[in-house]
Amino acid sequence: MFVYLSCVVLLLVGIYCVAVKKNLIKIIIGIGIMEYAVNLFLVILGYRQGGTAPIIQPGAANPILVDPLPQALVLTAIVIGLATTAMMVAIAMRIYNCYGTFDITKIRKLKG
Amino acid sequence: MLELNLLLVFMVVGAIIAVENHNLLSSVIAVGAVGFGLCVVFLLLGAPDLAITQLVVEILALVILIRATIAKTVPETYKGRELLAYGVTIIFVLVFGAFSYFALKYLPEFGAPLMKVSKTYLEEGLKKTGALNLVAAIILDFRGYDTLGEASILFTAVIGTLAILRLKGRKQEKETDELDS
Amino acid sequence: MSLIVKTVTRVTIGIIFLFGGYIVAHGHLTPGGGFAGGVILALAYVLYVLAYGEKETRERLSMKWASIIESLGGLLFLFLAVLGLAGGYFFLNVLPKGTPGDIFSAGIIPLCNLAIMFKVGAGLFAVFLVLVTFRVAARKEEEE
Amino acid sequence: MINFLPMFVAVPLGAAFLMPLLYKIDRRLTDLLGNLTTFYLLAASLALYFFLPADHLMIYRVGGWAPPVGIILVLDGLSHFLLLTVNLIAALATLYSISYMNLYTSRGKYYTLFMLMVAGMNGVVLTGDLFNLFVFLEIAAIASYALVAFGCESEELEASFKYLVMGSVASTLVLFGIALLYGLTGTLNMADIARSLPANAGAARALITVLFLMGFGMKSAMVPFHAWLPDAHPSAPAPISAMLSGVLIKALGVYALVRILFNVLGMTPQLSYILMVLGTLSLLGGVLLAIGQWDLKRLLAYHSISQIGYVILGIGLATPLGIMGGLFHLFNHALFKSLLFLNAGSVEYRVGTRELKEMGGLAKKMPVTWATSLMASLSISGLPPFNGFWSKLFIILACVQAGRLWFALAAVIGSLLTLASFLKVQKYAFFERLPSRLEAVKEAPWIMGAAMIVLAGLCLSVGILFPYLITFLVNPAAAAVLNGTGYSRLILGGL
Repeated sequence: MFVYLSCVVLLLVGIYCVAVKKNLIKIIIGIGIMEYAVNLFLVILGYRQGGTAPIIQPGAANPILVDPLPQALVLTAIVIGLATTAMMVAIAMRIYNCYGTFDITKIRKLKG
Repeated sequence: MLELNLLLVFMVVGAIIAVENHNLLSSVIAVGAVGFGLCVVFLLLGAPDLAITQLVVEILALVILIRATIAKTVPETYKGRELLAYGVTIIFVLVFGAFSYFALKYLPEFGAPLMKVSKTYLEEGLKKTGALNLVAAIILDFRGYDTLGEASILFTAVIGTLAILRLKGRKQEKETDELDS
Repeated sequence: MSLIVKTVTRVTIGIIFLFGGYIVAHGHLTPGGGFAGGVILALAYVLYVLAYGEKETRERLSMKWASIIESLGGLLFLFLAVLGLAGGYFFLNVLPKGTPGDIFSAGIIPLCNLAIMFKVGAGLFAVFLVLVTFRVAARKEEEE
Repeated sequence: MINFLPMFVAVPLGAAFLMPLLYKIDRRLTDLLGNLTTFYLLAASLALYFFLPADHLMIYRVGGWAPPVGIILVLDGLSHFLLLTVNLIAALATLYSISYMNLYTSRGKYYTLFMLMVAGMNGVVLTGDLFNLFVFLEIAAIASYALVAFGCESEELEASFKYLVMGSVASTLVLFGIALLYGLTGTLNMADIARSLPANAGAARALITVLFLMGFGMKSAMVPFHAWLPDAHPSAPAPISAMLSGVLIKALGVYALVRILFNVLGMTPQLSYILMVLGTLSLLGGVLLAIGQWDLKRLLAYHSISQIGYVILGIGLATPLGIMGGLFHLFNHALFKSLLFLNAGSVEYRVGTRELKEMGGLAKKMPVTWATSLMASLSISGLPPFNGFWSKLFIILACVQAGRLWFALAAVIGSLLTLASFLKVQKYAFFERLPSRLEAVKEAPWIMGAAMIVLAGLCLSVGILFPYLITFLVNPAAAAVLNGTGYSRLILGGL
């Protein structure tokens, strides 16, 4: 239970950061933390007591292997995270170039 | 698993530091520490594939983030905290946390997943695909279609980044007319 | 950057490349795979940019070629997927599986890893290069 | 023949990978490839109609793996309906882009991102696997973030950042929901999840529902989660606005939500009520915010929120008539909202502004744009004989039939307000006095005109021939939704 809950706490720290912080880089960091939390959660879901990595050693006795499917999913999720981070940094850099700041309270040109 | 719990606490603390720190560069470094913590957790939980990927991705993301923040040591401004936004967020976070406490009880115990589908992968993965690394067998054979999507996402992000960082987005008025007539 | 940094970089980049290639080639046997290997190759180029500057890197691998390699990697991956249609299904692993444990085994998996490596390596290199170039170009604009 | 199905994803992906190479040879080739691809997809999704078996169901095993071990593609009534909608609008939007993209640089990247977006949407609509749905959703979403910022002006970058942040939060919540489902059931196949979700897991089921509601609610811009849409949709180039408002929010938001709530988690009366309330809030909130706008595209964007509200209200009723009306409205909205955005684009192309106050008297100068926009305005306001009238009528009738009179009243009020705001658009943009500054304005290029005329013709003909459309297209889709968790038996059969 503790491990599951700590993932949720990590997710909530990320949500809090995105919702409250006023700095573009802080928002990027918040989203990064949320992604870590979900990736961690998936891998924890796939862990088996006393399990080893899901790589078969030819000839060796059959050990307990952990669930490989969540790992495959997380691999994809990591790539998606990298992709969004790259996009966000690119946009943030352009915005910095236009306004000279990362503070969203100063760059809000669009009306609500 | 004491070391796992310790690492989880370390990650949560690191994340809070990253969120609440007033210096951007320190925040970025703190979130990097969380990422490396995650990498060690992956190793502990029997996911070396993910550990390697997380490690290299973390390095790349850090390099990119540091390049974006360095030489722009604008301290965060804390004028005009919006109390409403704070209040709503904190209420949401508390409700969500409490709610998930009850929901997570229904999950199988930590360390005993259901493995409904994965049993097939473990038992027949090697025979059917010929790959010793079962994660590779899943991402490139059983669920290769996902990986095609994954590769396309990265491609999208690369093209998107290149598109966003063009120096000039719109053509000048004159060029339009020439092309149009 | 100083001469020491440049020399050390020149030596380490070779090792990094070798390691990246190893990770990719053994993706179906040991942890790693096309994605991790591709990022490692991109990181080698990032190191090169950091040590030698953006201009000199462009002479090694220009933006144009990075983009072409990326597209070709994507097309190769898609081709391998469509190749499965020969056996009746999209993404069917049609190639012979070989003996488990060999480098040339597991059918299309190593080839897919290779395609992903090209794609990811070239793509991330292009992203990094354009992020750096954008800063340079933006600074020039400010100075004018 | 069945190998047709993966081509809906593989062909646009291949076109996207080829595009940067072609751009280096000749930039006009990208126009050609883009249009060939989308028209091929349109033709294929129409042709699919003739190959469908009587029960409207096709299942494709990717890689030959049987579900739930591998990923399956599922083409049922609902998927086919969405597939046709997506590819129809995509084809007309690419046609329009040939001329319109003269305003922007770097055509190759534009078409690459466009193709990726189409591939992502087709993938979402066709997949039968929950994680695969997430992956393709992200392709379409990331392509759309980049396309919103395509002009690289400061407002566009800001809008895109806002969209990107909300979109990423939504995606993360969705992924968390998928992870919870995997933990509970040990499988990712949607039909298999529906079958093996434990019935007594009350709190977990509720948390998953809330996560999906928030995640897909953000993607479809329902009212409490709508903040990004009025910035993002107007900022994009006009054909992209048409795609975003016309199909993206539906394929990624409404479709995914409906598929998961109805076919995987199973509908409950409480959930149905929540959806109806959210729908009504969106339809009234969107239109009230729209009336005060003076930026043409922004006004249209607020109307998208409102029209999505109608769709959600209809589907939320969970009665046969309601679902049919909601889905029919989804199709109609795709037609007239993309037409309106294309109209706004051609006005912007010639006049160079989106401010209604700076326009006037364009009816004489741009007759095609005016005539088509008039038809679209009548259609969105729900006047007979246009298509919008029928679908709104069905939704209102369904509300009355279910005894939800207040919701019916809200739908009628929303429709009247829509009419008012479009009268304002017509008055300020196309009637009134022509400012002397705009004397030299010409009609939009013929390719743009052709795309608009086709859409306007579709609005009218769907309005007149609607019984056929409903029998052939909407009813099978509604049947798939109404089937509920019977979906799993249908897909997995005796497995």
